[in-house]
Amino acid sequence: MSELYQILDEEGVVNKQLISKINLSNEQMLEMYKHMLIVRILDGWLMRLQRMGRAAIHAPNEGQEAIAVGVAHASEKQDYFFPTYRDLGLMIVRGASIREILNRWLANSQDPLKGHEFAIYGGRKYNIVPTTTPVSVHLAAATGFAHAAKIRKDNLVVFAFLGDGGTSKGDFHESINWAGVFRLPIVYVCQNNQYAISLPVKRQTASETISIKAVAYGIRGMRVDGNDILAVYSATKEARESARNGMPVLMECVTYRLGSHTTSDDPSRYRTQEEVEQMRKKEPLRRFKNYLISNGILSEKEEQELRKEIEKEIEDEVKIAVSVPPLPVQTIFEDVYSDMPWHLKEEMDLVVKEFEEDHQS
Amino acid sequence: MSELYQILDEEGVVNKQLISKINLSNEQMLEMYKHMLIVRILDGWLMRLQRMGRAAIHAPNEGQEAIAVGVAHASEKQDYFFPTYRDLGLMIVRGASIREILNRWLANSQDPLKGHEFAIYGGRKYNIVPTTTPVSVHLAAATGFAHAAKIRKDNLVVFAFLGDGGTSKGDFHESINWAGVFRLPIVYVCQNNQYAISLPVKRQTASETISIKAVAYGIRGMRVDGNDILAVYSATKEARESARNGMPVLMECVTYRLGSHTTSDDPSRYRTQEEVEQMRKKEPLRRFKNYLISNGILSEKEEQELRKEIEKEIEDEVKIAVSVPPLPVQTIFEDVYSDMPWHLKEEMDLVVKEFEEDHQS
Amino acid sequence: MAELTLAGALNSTLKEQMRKDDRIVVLGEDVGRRGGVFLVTEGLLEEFGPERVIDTPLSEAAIFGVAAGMAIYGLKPIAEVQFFDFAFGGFDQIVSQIAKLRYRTGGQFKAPVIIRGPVAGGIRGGMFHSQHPETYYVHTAGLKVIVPAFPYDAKGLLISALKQEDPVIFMEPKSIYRTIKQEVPDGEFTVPIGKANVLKEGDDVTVISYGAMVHRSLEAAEEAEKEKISVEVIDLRTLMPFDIETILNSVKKTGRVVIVHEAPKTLGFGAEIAAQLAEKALLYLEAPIMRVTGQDTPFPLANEHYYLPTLKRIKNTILKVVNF
Amino acid sequence: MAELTLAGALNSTLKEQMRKDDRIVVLGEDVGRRGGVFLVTEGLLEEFGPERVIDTPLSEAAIFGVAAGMAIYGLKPIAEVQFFDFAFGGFDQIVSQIAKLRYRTGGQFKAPVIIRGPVAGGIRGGMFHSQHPETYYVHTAGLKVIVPAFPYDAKGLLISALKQEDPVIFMEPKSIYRTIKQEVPDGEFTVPIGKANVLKEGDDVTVISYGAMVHRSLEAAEEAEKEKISVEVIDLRTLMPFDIETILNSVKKTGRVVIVHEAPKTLGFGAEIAAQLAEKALLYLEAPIMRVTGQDTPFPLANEHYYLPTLKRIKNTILKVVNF
Ligand SMILES: Cc1ncc(C[n+]2csc(CCOP(=O)(O)OP(=O)(O)O)c2C)c(N)n1
Ligand SMILES: Cc1ncc(C[n+]2csc(CCOP(=O)(O)OP(=O)(O)O)c2C)c(N)n1
Ligand SMILES: [Mg+2]
Ligand SMILES: [Mg+2]
Repeated sequence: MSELYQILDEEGVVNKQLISKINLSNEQMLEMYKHMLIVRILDGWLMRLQRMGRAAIHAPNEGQEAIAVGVAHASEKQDYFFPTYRDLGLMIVRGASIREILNRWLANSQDPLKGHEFAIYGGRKYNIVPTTTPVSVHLAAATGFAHAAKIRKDNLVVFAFLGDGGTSKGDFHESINWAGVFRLPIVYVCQNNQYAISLPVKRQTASETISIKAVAYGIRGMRVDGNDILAVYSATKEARESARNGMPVLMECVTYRLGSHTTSDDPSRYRTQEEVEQMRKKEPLRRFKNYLISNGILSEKEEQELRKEIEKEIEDEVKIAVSVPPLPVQTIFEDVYSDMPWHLKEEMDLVVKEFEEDHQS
Repeated sequence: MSELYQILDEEGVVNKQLISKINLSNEQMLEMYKHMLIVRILDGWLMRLQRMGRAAIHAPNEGQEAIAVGVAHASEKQDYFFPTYRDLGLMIVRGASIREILNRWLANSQDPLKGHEFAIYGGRKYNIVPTTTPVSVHLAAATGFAHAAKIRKDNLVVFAFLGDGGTSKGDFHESINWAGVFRLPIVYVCQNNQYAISLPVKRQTASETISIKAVAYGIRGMRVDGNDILAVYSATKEARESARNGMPVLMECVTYRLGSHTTSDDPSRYRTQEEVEQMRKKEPLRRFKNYLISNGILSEKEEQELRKEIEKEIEDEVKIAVSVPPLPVQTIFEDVYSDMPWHLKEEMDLVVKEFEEDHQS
Repeated sequence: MAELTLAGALNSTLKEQMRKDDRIVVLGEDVGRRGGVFLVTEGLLEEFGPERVIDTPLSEAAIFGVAAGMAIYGLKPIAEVQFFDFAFGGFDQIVSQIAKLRYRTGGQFKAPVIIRGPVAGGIRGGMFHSQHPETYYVHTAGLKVIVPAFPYDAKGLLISALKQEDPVIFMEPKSIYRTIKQEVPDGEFTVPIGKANVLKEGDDVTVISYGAMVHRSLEAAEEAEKEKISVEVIDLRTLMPFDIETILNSVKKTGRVVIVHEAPKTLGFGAEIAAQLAEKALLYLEAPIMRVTGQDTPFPLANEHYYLPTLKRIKNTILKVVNF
Repeated sequence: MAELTLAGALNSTLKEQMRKDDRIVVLGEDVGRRGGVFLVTEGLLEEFGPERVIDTPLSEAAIFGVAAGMAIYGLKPIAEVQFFDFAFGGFDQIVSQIAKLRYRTGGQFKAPVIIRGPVAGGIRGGMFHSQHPETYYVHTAGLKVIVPAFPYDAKGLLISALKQEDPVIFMEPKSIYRTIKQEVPDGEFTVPIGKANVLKEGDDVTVISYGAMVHRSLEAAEEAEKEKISVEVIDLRTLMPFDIETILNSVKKTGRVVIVHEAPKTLGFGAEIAAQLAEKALLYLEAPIMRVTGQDTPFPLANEHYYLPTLKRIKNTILKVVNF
């Protein structure tokens, strides 16, 4: 459980024996690469939109793209996801449009979440349940969702995401312990990106690895190179099979957060630029691209064109999104309850009146 | 970590090699036996006092006496304890009088805790911090106490007690994880008595043992026969040494709760009498007595006398305790804050007036 | 139709509803073989089996959060907390997940779980088996909060809770689990969430209460009637939403108000009623609004009689307000 | 004497006090090298070292509970919660351990910890970075609750908190961490816990507030004065205990009250003030008691301007109450 499962090394050189076990067509690999690329480029845009004062906050994905994209590709259609605030890749693989994602970020009148909360990846049609911002609180609901699926004898697996920092919370413990007791179809995907804001993983736990914590719950632990999308894909397939058969999995994906914690963080306060540059060499896109090119699945030129295409699409979509009208003020009062009690009506009437006064003069 | 450390077998036959490592005089062993006996007998009285309507509730110790008594004997004077509601033995070893314990149970005007809460073992002079009733909440304070001792470079070890059920709580996880990260001088003593009210330990966790959970925190795990006071004593000595040197310990003491969960529980709802009788054969007093007698440290007659003496003392003390006057009504309002704010004064005045009216007519 | 206790009514309602709707799942510590420490879930495991009656680890956070996940899936989980005093370990799950899920997902997901369990003092339970913690839940937008005082209401409100789409905190006053008996119809009927019950009409003063204190308020009203005071007694039954209309109508009639509850006074539910009245009915008030409540201390083991609103204190306050 | 922001005053007070008293220990997520996400603990690690400035695991329950244990030992822990929204994960530690320790041990043990961190909206933080959750703490007997609105008070109250023996919830309105500057004396001085501050005297109406809304209330008062209304503005500063005397004196003079806070209305702190007034000052009231508060919804990301009490709403309410 402390060995690291890797298929592509840092230069994209493949372990022939391991890759032979994976059944991936060239098309699918190209799709995976494209999804990672969209995440990388859109991520940059979301950072910029925040700096322009358009979006409230963003948690960058740079360096971690292989995990969400790899797990989502290895999942089955009916599977369910409980992500964190850093898992843009799930939305992309599950088919959310760039326009929708931008509308969410701008909390405009086309935001399907009605501007009630920021930065939440999820939606009914994607089988993704938006996370709670308080870390690891969502793991219990993910566990309950898997428990319900088991009761209903439905053939699906739940993928619950968390960070290394998230392992220190009581809710992590209670949830995974529960999954062990009830042998639930769930895979906990821990993105160990070495940091929780400023704190290195050594400050979270003295355990040798995160995957080894599985022992405490009688479940299976796996430790995967999270910057190697082929390893993530293949390990997820195996984890999924295990979970489906009643052995839940804690899958640690070892990676590195290349960017800041969020747009309001300044990592120079707590880590050196050298460390980041050192780690950048291991980042997942370059590695997978090298593999695709050296195996003749993609050419440099095609890659450049793909990048340009994505850039262009996002730019166009940003132009559209920023001109979508804002949310009406009533939405403040919607969805608190299934029906609106008298006191909320009372409060809403006051606020709407004020809003209208403000906007008629 | 899954082997069980045992010195006395169920018949009290000793493992010669292991016992040679322990440095225990006959006097001390007799003292340990006497303390267990006081716990056993007093425990029965506390049950009866509750049934007589005198005490609010009691959680019986029967079958688990060796753990608190053994740990306390192996501790140093300056060490600190954070017990649960089932650890009468700590009070006895640390010198609390039977009278004081009865006053606590009766919540009378000599209850040093002023009738504010029931059944709590602890007090400044015993180095015992009374527990919270919500399970495992106290573990964090125990951890913080050890952290403070480390900061102050004071030479003491904290013993924090919990049950098998307590391992399922988030506070267990956050506390022990913390102790691992900061290498604190603390020993977590888990009394695995096989049940949390009606639920068997298999319903708490799928991990192989409780001690193995230490792996998740990078600390040391130990697994001890909790019905063997010599094993408990010797393991505690070793655990203490480890904790003092910066390696915290999770010490699982395997035992069995022979009685009901509390005076308000009816175990026939969830387990058979045969199971209990089977487990009674392993109980710690008989085992230790057999050892003491077969090694000429104690005679049957002396043992009978000791029992009688203890019975008599408790009976006498009960007579005294039941006639101690009740607590005055003002104590409801004491110790909420270090000073009494205006609103509590206002409330107290009303209540005291009512009380006086009620009691003058 | 049978004469049932509060605990009995809850038990039989659970059975009836679980027979009808196989999405209902009960989970909690000792709810199975033990039947719950107050036997509210007695017999469920035997009838519905371990998939629907789930004995759980000692994990309040997981119990609530797992229930939320089951509700997202489409089941109807009823989570029992052994005593509401122990719910604080799972409080984040309630406040951050369950209460806010519908809101933060723009209505796409919802977690209509019922969290039920005993509250209230009067059983010599000390500070961790006696609290009446409704304030924490009423103040948390997104939750509905129910406190029945009668077997009939307990059944009707539990069925209402199961029929609707919002999370419900369902508090059962343990001191009256077995002391109050009432005829309760078999089969399905509902008591609406958000409707108070005027238990006794009167003209001189309005006594507003809920939970076990309703019964003590009724007693105090009877005693006051002996002194020729006409008391209206309102059982709120649900605290979120609460029935402002019934409260206002009564107070506009009587002009005098006494609020009775077990929770501590400061920011106890009585504060909200008083504040609503000071805003909406000031001109009708002929006397100060008085609250007879638990004390602003932890719940004591000794002398709990005096900690709680006593019959005498309620009655004296009624007299005081009427004679103001 | 230096002109300081609220965050700056807290930072320099921490440094001054830690220099004087080596029992003071600061612990929390990112409080060390990062200096806290709002930089309130900036420079502490460098000066006092990792034993006294402790970067902790992401474990709110342990942070609070460990602080309690340190306090039992005799240290003076100051625990930072990164946002008060995240304190619910450690709520059981606060409610069951910290608040009740002195009481349940008959005064033998105590846990005078300070739990401090940012509250309040106005920074586009969404529902988990904007809440103003004082109700949960004020209702919990055993805790003292402080919400400073000025750098001077922040310092004086923090020193008072350190000097006394009870656990303190110290809420820092993040929207004014850096917007309000004030001359703050060097060295030690205290502002008493439980004393409100009359910021502006007036005769027609009393506006009662605390935290960031104090500043908006002052602005609204100024605007109202332009219309010849004389407004008294009270900054409560501490909510538990709160200064009933100052409130009563003012209301007996003005007869009219507006309460302003960010927390949701239902069982927000304004409810307790209104209830106290409806009990103790009814005959002085010349107009309904009005509350201008946050809405009874989770805190929304979009349109937070309208969620919070607006300047206009406060001013209009003042006018309404005066013209009643
Ligand atoms: C309970 C809780 N405490 C604190 C925070 C503030 N916070 C947001 S993200 C974060 C670090 C999370 O680290 P990790 O779990 O490793 O995830 P990562 O950000 O690295 O993806 C913290 C402390 C929070 N959101 N929730
Ligand atoms: C947080 C919490 N939930 C529920 C309870 C009710 N309760 C009291 S003791 C107990 C079982 C504890 O089991 P264990 O930890 O094994 O200790 P034991 O009683 O066996 O000594 C439960 C569920 C509680 N006290 N605290
Ligand atoms: Mg991380
Ligand atoms: Mg046990």
